[in-house]
Amino acid sequence: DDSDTGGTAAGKPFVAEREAGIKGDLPPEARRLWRYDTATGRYATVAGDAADFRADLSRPARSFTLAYMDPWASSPFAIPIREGVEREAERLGLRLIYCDAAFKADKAVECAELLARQRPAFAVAGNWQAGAADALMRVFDEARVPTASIDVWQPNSIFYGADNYTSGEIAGRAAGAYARREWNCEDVWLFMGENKEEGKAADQRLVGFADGVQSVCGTIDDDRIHRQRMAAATGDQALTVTTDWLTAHPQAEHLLAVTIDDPRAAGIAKAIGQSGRDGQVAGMTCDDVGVELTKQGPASETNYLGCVAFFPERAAEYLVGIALDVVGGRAVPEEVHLQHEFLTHENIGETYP
Amino acid sequence: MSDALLRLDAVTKRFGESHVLRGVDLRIAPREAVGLIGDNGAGKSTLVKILSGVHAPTSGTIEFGGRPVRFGTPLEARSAGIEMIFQDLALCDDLDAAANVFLGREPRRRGVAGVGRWLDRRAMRAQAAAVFEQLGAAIPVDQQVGEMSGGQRQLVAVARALEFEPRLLLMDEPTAALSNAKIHMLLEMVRRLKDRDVAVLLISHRFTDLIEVCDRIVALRDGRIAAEIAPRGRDVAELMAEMQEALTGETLRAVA
Amino acid sequence: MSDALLRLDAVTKRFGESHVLRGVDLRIAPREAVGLIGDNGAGKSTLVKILSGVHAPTSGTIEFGGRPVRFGTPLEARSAGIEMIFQDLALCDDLDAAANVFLGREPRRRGVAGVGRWLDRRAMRAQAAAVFEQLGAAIPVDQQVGEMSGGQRQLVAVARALEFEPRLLLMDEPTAALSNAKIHMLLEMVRRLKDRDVAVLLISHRFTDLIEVCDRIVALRDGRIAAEIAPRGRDVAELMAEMQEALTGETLRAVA
Amino acid sequence: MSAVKPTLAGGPDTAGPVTRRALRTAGARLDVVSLALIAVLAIEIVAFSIASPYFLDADNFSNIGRAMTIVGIAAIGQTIVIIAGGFDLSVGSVMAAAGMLAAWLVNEGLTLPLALLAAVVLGVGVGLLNGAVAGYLRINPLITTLATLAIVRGLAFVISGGEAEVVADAGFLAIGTDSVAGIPVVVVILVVLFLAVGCLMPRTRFGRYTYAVGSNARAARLAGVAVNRWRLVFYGLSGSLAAIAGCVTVARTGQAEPAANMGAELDVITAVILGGTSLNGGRGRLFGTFLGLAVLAVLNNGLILVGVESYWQQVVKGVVLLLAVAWAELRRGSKDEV
Amino acid sequence: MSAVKPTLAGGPDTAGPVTRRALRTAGARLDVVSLALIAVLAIEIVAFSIASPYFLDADNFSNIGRAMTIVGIAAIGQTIVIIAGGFDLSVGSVMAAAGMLAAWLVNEGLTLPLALLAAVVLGVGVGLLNGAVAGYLRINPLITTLATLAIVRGLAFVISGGEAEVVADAGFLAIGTDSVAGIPVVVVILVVLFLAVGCLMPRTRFGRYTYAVGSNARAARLAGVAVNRWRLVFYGLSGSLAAIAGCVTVARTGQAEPAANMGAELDVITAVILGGTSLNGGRGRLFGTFLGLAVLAVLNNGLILVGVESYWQQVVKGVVLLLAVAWAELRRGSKDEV
Ligand SMILES: Nc1ncnc2c1ncn2[C@@H]1O[C@H](COP(=O)(O)OP(=O)(O)OP(=O)(O)O)[C@@H](O)[C@H]1O
Ligand SMILES: Nc1ncnc2c1ncn2[C@@H]1O[C@H](COP(=O)(O)OP(=O)(O)OP(=O)(O)O)[C@@H](O)[C@H]1O
Ligand SMILES: [Mg+2]
Ligand SMILES: [Mg+2]
Repeated sequence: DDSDTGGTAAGKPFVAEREAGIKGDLPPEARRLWRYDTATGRYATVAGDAADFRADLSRPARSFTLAYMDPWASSPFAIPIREGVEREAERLGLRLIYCDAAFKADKAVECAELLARQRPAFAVAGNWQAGAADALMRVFDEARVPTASIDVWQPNSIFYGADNYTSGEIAGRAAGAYARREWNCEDVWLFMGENKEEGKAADQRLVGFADGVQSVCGTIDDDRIHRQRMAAATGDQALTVTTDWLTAHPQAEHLLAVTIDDPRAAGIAKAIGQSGRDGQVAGMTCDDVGVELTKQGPASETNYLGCVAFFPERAAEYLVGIALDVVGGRAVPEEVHLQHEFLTHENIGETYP
Repeated sequence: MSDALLRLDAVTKRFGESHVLRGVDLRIAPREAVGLIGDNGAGKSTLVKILSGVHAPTSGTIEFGGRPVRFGTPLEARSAGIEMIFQDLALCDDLDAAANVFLGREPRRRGVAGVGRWLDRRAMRAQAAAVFEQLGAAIPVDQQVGEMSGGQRQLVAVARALEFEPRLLLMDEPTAALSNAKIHMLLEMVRRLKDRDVAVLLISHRFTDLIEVCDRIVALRDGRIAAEIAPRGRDVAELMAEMQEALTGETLRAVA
Repeated sequence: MSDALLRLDAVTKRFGESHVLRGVDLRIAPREAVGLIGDNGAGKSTLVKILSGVHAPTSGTIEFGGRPVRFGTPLEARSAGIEMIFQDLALCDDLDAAANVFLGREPRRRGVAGVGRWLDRRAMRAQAAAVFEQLGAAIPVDQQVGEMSGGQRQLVAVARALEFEPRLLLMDEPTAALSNAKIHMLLEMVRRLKDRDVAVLLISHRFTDLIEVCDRIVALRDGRIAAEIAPRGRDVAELMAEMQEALTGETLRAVA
Repeated sequence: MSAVKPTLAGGPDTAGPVTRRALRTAGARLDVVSLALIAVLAIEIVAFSIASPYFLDADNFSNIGRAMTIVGIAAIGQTIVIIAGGFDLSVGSVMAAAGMLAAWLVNEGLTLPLALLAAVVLGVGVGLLNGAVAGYLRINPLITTLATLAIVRGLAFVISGGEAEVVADAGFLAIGTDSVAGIPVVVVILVVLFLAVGCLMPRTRFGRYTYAVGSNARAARLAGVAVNRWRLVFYGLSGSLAAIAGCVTVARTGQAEPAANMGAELDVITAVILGGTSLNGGRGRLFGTFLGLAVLAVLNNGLILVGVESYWQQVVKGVVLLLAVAWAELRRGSKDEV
Repeated sequence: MSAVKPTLAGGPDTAGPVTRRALRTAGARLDVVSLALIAVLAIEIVAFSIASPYFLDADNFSNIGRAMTIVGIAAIGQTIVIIAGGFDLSVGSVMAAAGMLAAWLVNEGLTLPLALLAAVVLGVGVGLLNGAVAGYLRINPLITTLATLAIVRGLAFVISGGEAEVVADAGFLAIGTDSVAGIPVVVVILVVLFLAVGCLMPRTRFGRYTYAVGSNARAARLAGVAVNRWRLVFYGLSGSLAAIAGCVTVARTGQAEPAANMGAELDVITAVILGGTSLNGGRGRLFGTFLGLAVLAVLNNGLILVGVESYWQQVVKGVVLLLAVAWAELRRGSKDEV
């Protein structure tokens, strides 16, 4: 294992290109339209253009039960999704049932069993443990409950969510632009806070980031790319371990950093600032910490370049929209991706006033 | 006896369904030393534990110093002037001898610059050493009690009760682990306490100890006070036989 | 005495810098009952704990049954045939009396369908009840030891040692918490054990107990065996004075 | 000197009838905790039946049973270890490591029974290590198992490279999904294990020494019990059961990941302590643990069915935990003073 | 009957000189743990100095100090609680809740001292609740604080709606970033708190009763110590120190989140036990805790500086933890038999 160097052998340039045909990461033209067949309990491909899909959020003729399986209630990113689903369900007069998978595989299966038992017309099967996908989808399939998934591809389930690689790449490009502007792309080091426990999808954000930076600044030597484990999804540990790493790498003059979410990014930014080093961190998801820090700006003071917006607060419009369509017997695309955008101190006010 | 220091009327105690005390009546006058005998498991310890606030009686009344009392905690009994030496000693093994002697009643002095109240460790050590000397035992006051011999531990428990002059001293087999020399010193101290107006209730299986210091000896049997003996000026062998009889309810032959 | 069952030569024991035993020489013959006296803290318990494999001696040699031994654990001493009643009893409070008596040596029988070996609980209860009866104590064999009175606990510890006939029985103040009746029964049992070839080392502060059963009484002072007394056929009062002297090294006046 | 000798041979003393009855109280005392838990369980069931139409459903009871299994299997071993005065924090890590080993071996083509056996051997190994360190080296079991928790989890990550192992073996998955006579296989496994160990406890030296070592390890050693060797047995058992729990996790979720079952040790210990086992050792019963598990599982299930918000669920669980234990304790206290 | 009476008034017995020396050993015995930890610390420092040119740097020692503060402040209170025979698992939750409260109040415009005071009051409140439940209701402290852990964390989520609070108040942030004479303010806070409580321990009833209650709560109660009232003090102190640690977290990271400091209780307890405090109560020292903290912090720091792969770090930490404790225990054991 060589996770220190992000999957390449020592000495070689960092190459981590997006793979083609990855489920949950299909390009728009490869996405097909699906319709749920209640008799078989499976989605079947139908003719039509997936690109035309628009969620229809009008009140359904008959109310139904919507199950929402929360991938991780404590995650700052999942909170606005849940709140949005609750809001939409209430507005549309749907009966909402809920279960928190707590980012645990066994809990996810348990939730699937509990929710399926209550015979919902549709389930948002939010689960970030990719390996548990088969087990929990079997439960929903047996109960003939159509589902959509959040951020992790699951079999016989509509994928909705982030474009993880792309989001990383967007951040990487923004960071690369900063590097070209401020440092002429000289002596650039990449520092990435990772946590394998959070799965491959999250990992794609880091791969995308490295590719994004290199697309602007050219190849960065492998020994200048460091992956640092940050297990706890909080700022405190990120601050300490980043400080220690910086101490051990005084030669890392220009630092571009990224990690999986905003709280950890905030910790990295603090560490860069406190150590008096020259560097920027790009946040991911733009949760309340990310938005707040980006607003605080400017980046030259906070070392917080900005964040890639995942718009979790809008997720419900899509998810509930998909539910309405599927329950209404309409066809929907097998993958629905949201549009990412890099928000900076200068432009964040337009999105999050 | 309306001027009794302690007065128990029909005190009973049950543990679950087991009736340990079935109606104990007992009076102790000020300055009086009363011996309490009884077979193993007769309920002697249970009785004194009620008096020291460890157990609540199931029924019955207790008067102390002329007024009815019902001690909820050992602290209440202690504040009322009842000191107790427990059969299992009840020591903190990790503390040293001096700390155990003064536990719960540490002398204190003003702290640095008159702020706060700090433990007067020197006073505790000196006073504890003095009590041990009176008992004829050279116990190092700063040795941890957990490392001491059985007899040394008992002496620490005894010293704790003697250090503070109570109105009533309850002693539950205080001499069990002591050598003769120490027992002698201890009984000597009990006698001196009596002279200073302390009443004593002494539990022991050693009849000679009781005969030596007690004004009166009572026997607990079948959960009641079954007999009372006044030892003053009587023949020891005869007394011993009488006590043994009181204890078992059977007449005994003295053995060669 | 080359045919001694137990033979100690120059056994010493230090705890850190404290020299508790400074060179103990002792022999015990088969069938012999030896009494061990000494002031509180003299090192009696330390000595028998060395013999039962609890402590390792700092130096010196121990022979048992004619060959040199060095017990690393209580189990080794027990297997060699040495049984011990500890001064602090060493009982498991959460187990009942029968379980404590047989702890470490539970009788077992074939399990269901002859598979495995299951505890023979009925046998344990019956045998434990029999020993208690021999001691004159009606202790319920299935009461938790933690709820028992001080004397009842001591009887359980005694019963444990008596249930298995060892070659050498070490008794560390086994009568301290017992009533006279129980003490009498206990000493009676010791005498019977002797008749069945068990050697006994009995520690006690109660001189009368020792005089009653011991062939020889030794006194531990200043970490050495300081005196030896043969009580057989001698006047009790005189013996008591002699023992007290052996204990303290001072000549004593007998008191009225 | 004149000594006095009574003629009491074999005569009963005053304590006889008294203590015989005290015993029954002692027996009843343990039951007080169980009774309180049964009452809490009854209250939960009634309340949730009223609040949710889906609760009183045979299928839902299967759900509850399935949800109990992983924590439950590990709780059997933990109960033993805690009664014996120990502590095993490493169970969560052992679950993950053993699950990964079994999954990997099955994926490599080994037969399922051998793969499961290997996982159990791994669990026993970690358990023996725990027992040896806590016993022979006299190291606090909390520290010991905290260290093996970190070591085992770390190695699971190192060896797997942090990657999950997805299991496709039908037999393995069937363990997690199949039912026998309507009862999920995993529930059968749980109940069988509970009954087996529960049956050994009062009837074997193993069971007796569990209580003896926990009650007073020094006294047990002085009585000739090979305390440290028995500790190997206790921790080894806990490790092997944790390994089984880990395999059940894999069977249920279809994946083995190094991060699985993180923090499971707390759930396990909660159930054990709620069941009335004393952390001071020497006291406790497997039946209590089973009730503790059931109380927690029904609560989890019911709160979800009723739709209590997930943050509130934590709060409610904490409060119920406190109330249940407080109630048992108060009832026990009042019994003491009857 | 003829009794025998000696003429020994006040005469010394044989035990005198013997036990006086035994005492010195007893004193030395505690130090054995500290000495072992100091040796481990020295080994770590030498090894990391050789392995990394950046280790022996004044700034790096500031880093290490800063990294110690959060766990360290909470560890002071935890040491007290554990010596007193208790356990406080709620510290991580209290840190998060108190930090959020302070951050929210400051953002609402309250002055910094008042906001911090409110946070400490919250911590004391939870501590008093823990102490009351564990003491008066006689509920196992592990269960008690496991319940409050869940309740407090749950409420932090409920009240905040899961949202983080970013702090902009310069004074608040300065606590986390400023230095006095080259020493970080947070390190000064840590050291002052250690010295203050450490100074009280041997000199006050508070300190003495900490040991007495932990050594034998029953004996202490029988001696007239108001054990349950003192438990309020112990747990209240632990709560207040956890609250301070929570505020330090906010000052250092500039954000208060309901998920902060999750699992911190394990780090805290690890440091305390590593420092030689006995989980059975009655034994332990603050100085040992400080050394335990230092050993862990230097290890964390050094492993990163040396570039040990992150998964291996866990393994190495577990092994070092075991070795350190085993060494201390072996040295103590050999002392016993000199
Ligand atoms: N907490 C308790 N629960 C149940 N039974 C108890 C409890 N405490 C004491 N007993 C029982 O009450 C009876 C009396 O016990 P107690 O300790 O008062 O006897 P004692 O007269 O002091 O005996 P000894 O001379 O052996 O010390 C005993 O049979 C004992 O088993
Ligand atoms: N583990 C230990 N550590 C240090 N000192 C000890 C230890 N055990 C015993 N001692 C000391 O050794 C001396 C002898 O103790 P021991 O228990 O052998 O005395 P003893 O003769 O049995 O006294 P007693 O008649 O009071 O039971 C005492 O001074 C005691 O304090
Ligand atoms: Mg008694
Ligand atoms: Mg002794």
